[in-house]
Amino acid sequence: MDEALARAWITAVAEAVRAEADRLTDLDAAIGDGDHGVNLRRGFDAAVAALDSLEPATAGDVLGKTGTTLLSKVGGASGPLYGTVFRALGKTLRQGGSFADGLRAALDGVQHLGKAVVGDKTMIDALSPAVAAYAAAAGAGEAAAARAAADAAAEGVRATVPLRARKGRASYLGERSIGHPDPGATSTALILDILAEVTSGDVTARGSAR
Amino acid sequence: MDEALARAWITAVAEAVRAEADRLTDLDAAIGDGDHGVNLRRGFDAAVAALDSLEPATAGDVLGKTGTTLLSKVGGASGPLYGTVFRALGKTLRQGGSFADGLRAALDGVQHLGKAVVGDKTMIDALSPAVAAYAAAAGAGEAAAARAAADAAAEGVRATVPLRARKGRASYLGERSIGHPDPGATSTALILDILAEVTSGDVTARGSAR
Amino acid sequence: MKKFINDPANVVREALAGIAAAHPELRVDLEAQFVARAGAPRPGKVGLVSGGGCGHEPLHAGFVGPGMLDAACPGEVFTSPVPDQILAATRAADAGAGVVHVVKNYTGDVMNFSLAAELADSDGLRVETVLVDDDVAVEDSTWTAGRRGTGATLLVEKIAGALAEEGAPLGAVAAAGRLVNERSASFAVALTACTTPAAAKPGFDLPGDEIEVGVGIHGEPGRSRQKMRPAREIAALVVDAVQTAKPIGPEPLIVLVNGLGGTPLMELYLMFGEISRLLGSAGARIARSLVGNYVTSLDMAGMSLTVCRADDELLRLWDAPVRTPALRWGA
Amino acid sequence: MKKFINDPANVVREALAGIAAAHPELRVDLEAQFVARAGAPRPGKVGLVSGGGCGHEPLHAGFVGPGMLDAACPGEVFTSPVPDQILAATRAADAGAGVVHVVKNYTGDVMNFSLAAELADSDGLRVETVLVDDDVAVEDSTWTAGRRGTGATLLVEKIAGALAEEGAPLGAVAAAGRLVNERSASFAVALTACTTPAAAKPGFDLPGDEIEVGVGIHGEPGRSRQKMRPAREIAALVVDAVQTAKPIGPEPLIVLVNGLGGTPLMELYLMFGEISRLLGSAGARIARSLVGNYVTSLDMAGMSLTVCRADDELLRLWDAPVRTPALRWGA
Ligand SMILES: Nc1ncnc2c1ncn2[C@@H]1O[C@H](COP(=O)(O)OP(=O)(O)O)[C@@H](O)[C@H]1O
Ligand SMILES: Nc1ncnc2c1ncn2[C@@H]1O[C@H](COP(=O)(O)OP(=O)(O)O)[C@@H](O)[C@H]1O
Ligand SMILES: [Mg+2]
Ligand SMILES: [Mg+2]
Ligand SMILES: [Mg+2]
Ligand SMILES: [Mg+2]
Repeated sequence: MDEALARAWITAVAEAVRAEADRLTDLDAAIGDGDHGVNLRRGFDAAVAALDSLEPATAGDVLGKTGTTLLSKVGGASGPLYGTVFRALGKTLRQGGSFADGLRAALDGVQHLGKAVVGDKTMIDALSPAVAAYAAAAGAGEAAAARAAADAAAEGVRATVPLRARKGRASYLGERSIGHPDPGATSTALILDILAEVTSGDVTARGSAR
Repeated sequence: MDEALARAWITAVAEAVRAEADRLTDLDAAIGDGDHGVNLRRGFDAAVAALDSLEPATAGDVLGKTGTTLLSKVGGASGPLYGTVFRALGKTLRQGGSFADGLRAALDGVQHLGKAVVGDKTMIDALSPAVAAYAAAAGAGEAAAARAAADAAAEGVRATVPLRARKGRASYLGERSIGHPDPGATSTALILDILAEVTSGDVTARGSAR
Repeated sequence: MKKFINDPANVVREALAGIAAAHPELRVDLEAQFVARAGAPRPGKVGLVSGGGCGHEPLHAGFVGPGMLDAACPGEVFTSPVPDQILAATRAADAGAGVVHVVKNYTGDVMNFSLAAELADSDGLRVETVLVDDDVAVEDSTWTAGRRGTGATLLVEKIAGALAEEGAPLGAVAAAGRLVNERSASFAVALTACTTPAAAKPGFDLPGDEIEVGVGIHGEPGRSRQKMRPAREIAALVVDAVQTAKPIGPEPLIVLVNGLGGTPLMELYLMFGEISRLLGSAGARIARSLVGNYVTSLDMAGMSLTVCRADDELLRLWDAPVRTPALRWGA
Repeated sequence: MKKFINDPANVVREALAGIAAAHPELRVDLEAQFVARAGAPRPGKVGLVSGGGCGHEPLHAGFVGPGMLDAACPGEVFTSPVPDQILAATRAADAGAGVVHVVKNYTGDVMNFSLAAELADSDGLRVETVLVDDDVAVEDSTWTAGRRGTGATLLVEKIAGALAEEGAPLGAVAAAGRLVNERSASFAVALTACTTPAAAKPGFDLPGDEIEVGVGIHGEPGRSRQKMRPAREIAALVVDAVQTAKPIGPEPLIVLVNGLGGTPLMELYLMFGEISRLLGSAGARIARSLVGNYVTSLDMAGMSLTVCRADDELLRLWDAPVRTPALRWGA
């Protein structure tokens, strides 16, 4: 991933989150406190603003800056968690690791922080299979790997529907959390879907659509 | 008016107020605070209970007791006003005056207390013409006079509709009080209508319907 | 309607039982239906009694205690208390120096309190009445019922209460109360109607994009219905109404931004921010302020602004110690 | 949605501006977004910092002042504050004796506060964390996020605050906070959903004859939906839930009957009456009580019960002087 792609990704995510904020918020209203879309919109808008003033830099810098911005602007559960994801990606790339390594570090970081495992009905249910799928498809190139990750994440979201939540606010609902997709898993799938789009070349289309 | 008729009147009023409480309350919600029916129901139920424990007595005693009970149980504007009406009736009858005299004293008492005149959109708009009609028809007998009073009161209620209130809570609405009948005028007409019914002999029917 | 009640007919009595259980420092007479300070009144102190319909809590029972009321008599919801009840509260508050009645200007309240005052008078008890009529949404005229008593009631009770606590005589306590009322103006806006337990449905229907402007505290509709608008415009509207009715000069102000019951404190503070900015840029000086739900209208979402043009003495009395369930400082 | 706001994105900042205008005794940092006592912290005093999403007012900013919090950091509505903000508040509260973080047990709050504590630690600042998780509507388990922090937060902040004010060391202040939390249990019932400014519509649909039982303070649905019922039955339900989870013995109790924002005080007092009757007939002894809107959920109609099994020392600390916008006695 180069700087341009990293910037394109974050910019396109901000746009997608803006477009999908209401849906994410509604999902969170059903089994949480109804702010997930608002939280992410605030965070990614701030990240785009922060990148605007970032001097020419590496992809690692771009993603790292995104992580620290999310951490300092989002709050709630998703702020530290997505902050960790992007900081881990940034740090790995800056240290010369691959994007697959970065994703692995992101997953480790989120699990270290949130203590959730697959099946707890959290973003882990999307992130974990996505990380594995990316690694498995890495040989086929960035675009194919990203598409595989996005598809695995989407599948992971669907798998959260019948689950009873054990982590996050949805866990307070007990049985009543069953039958709804997890908002954080949904946003993870969205972010990876955007990654697949931008790596496959749709980046300019999206970028100029702003 | 004898004791039996006085008792029958109050008993039948309590019943009618219970039946009409929601309507009176709705009228009051439109231009006041939505408690007129509740207030009168509380008051007349208490009056009936007070009469139950009243030793054999005169009509004046019955109406006087009703007045003091309303005064001590209703509160709001209608408590003192209707308390005054029935105390004045009771006092006049006890002092040997006629029912027409009693009504005149009631009107004076209410106007002394509330300072309202005809056209202010209050119970005065029903009571004042009713008192005049009763006096004018007094020669035709109790039943005819009561019917004349009730009809005049009903006409007075209709006349309140286009008025802009100058007294009571409805005055706070200014122009917006126009187009609604006054709740207190409505209850005055109801009370007099019941009087016409009981004096015309429907008393036993009503009494036994309890 | 969903409310934490058992039977609409018993709401007031049962709420009083709760007040009794929660406040051992108060004496609640469930029979005569009044709330007084526990213990006998301090000999020679002027008594301060207020009352009115329930549904405005913490007003009035929440303001009983040292530095404020001696007794409060709550009527049924939105219905003034009855004369017997007011008389009982007056007796409980009397310590030989007379009693001041703080009465909000509503036909029912005025009549019931004046009947009670007559009864007290025949008992040889001196009563002075302070009429509160601060709501400038209502046109004032000798031909009408006049202006309503709303938010300024709190200020009157606090300041007259402080003076009474200091041992001032009956006339002086009443005069201070009247002065506060004269110097005060209030204006309220509602975002929703309220629901009384007895009526069991909202007092009026209000479309989702409209507000009632110039409402009172009894769930009645206001002077006009207007389009919903941003907080800063509503703030301008209420400040303007208050300022037009009683122009604000260089006096130090006591400002109350009051919630009508259903509005979160967060919004009240936001409104106070807007209002203080507006008053400030008009050259006014806010010397004291209070933000919260004090003079409410059941579950109505809305707010009222009360501005009192004070002076050093009124500020001193405002600052004096007060120890009641709902207002407490310096003691 | 009708609210006294300008733009949902600015609600918190504008409400903070209002708090700043209303409370000169507080220092409001609009940039770093925290509220602290005015003036430098008293040298050697342990600092007490809390925070959490907005929408629970007066919690937390309303509890900043002598005898309670040194600083509060409000996040966006129902969203925990961010680490930088918590760190700034922690610095403002530090007087060299360390700082206690009072954190309600939500994933977001726990993570953001712990990141802030790490940052503080690298600054050489000692931080102890008291986790509040009193809501017994949620099953407790090491496999889940555990119980939520709700009404007991007020008790923890009051009692730990009193101890800090007396000059107790960091460990003791934190231990007192943890003890209060351990001894406390809460349970809440909602009659309506609440509406966040950003969502602009109620968080859930609730039919006119149903209630949500076992709700938290973030507008989330509860553990179950049940039929509406009289106050005395709802009282029995919440008392039962609290008693089952943490049996009540002969200890003196501190009881908080708390409104969730949209419920009139009259109903809260009525509920307190019912609850004190139930607890009394179960042989429990209410030593102290508090009734009002303290830990709210925006405009939600509903109430929560918090029971803390205290002892003489906790009662002494509860009674100690406190002087904050929303809680004030003895000072
Ligand atoms: N312990 C956890 N581990 C991983 N993800 C979590 C955890 N707790 C919550 N989440 C994720 O965070 C999402 C909620 O984010 P958001 O609504 O922004 O925060 P909050 O719950 O603080 O309001 C959930 O849908 C879930 O995917
Ligand atoms: N000054 C007055 N003179 C005569 N009648 C009045 C006056 N003020 C109010 N009323 C009557 O009282 C009625 C309202 O009674 P009610 O609703 O029971 O009392 P409240 O207004 O205190 O709630 C009005 O409809 C009106 O007829
Ligand atoms: Mg959320
Ligand atoms: Mg009425
Ligand atoms: Mg009334
Ligand atoms: Mg949240």
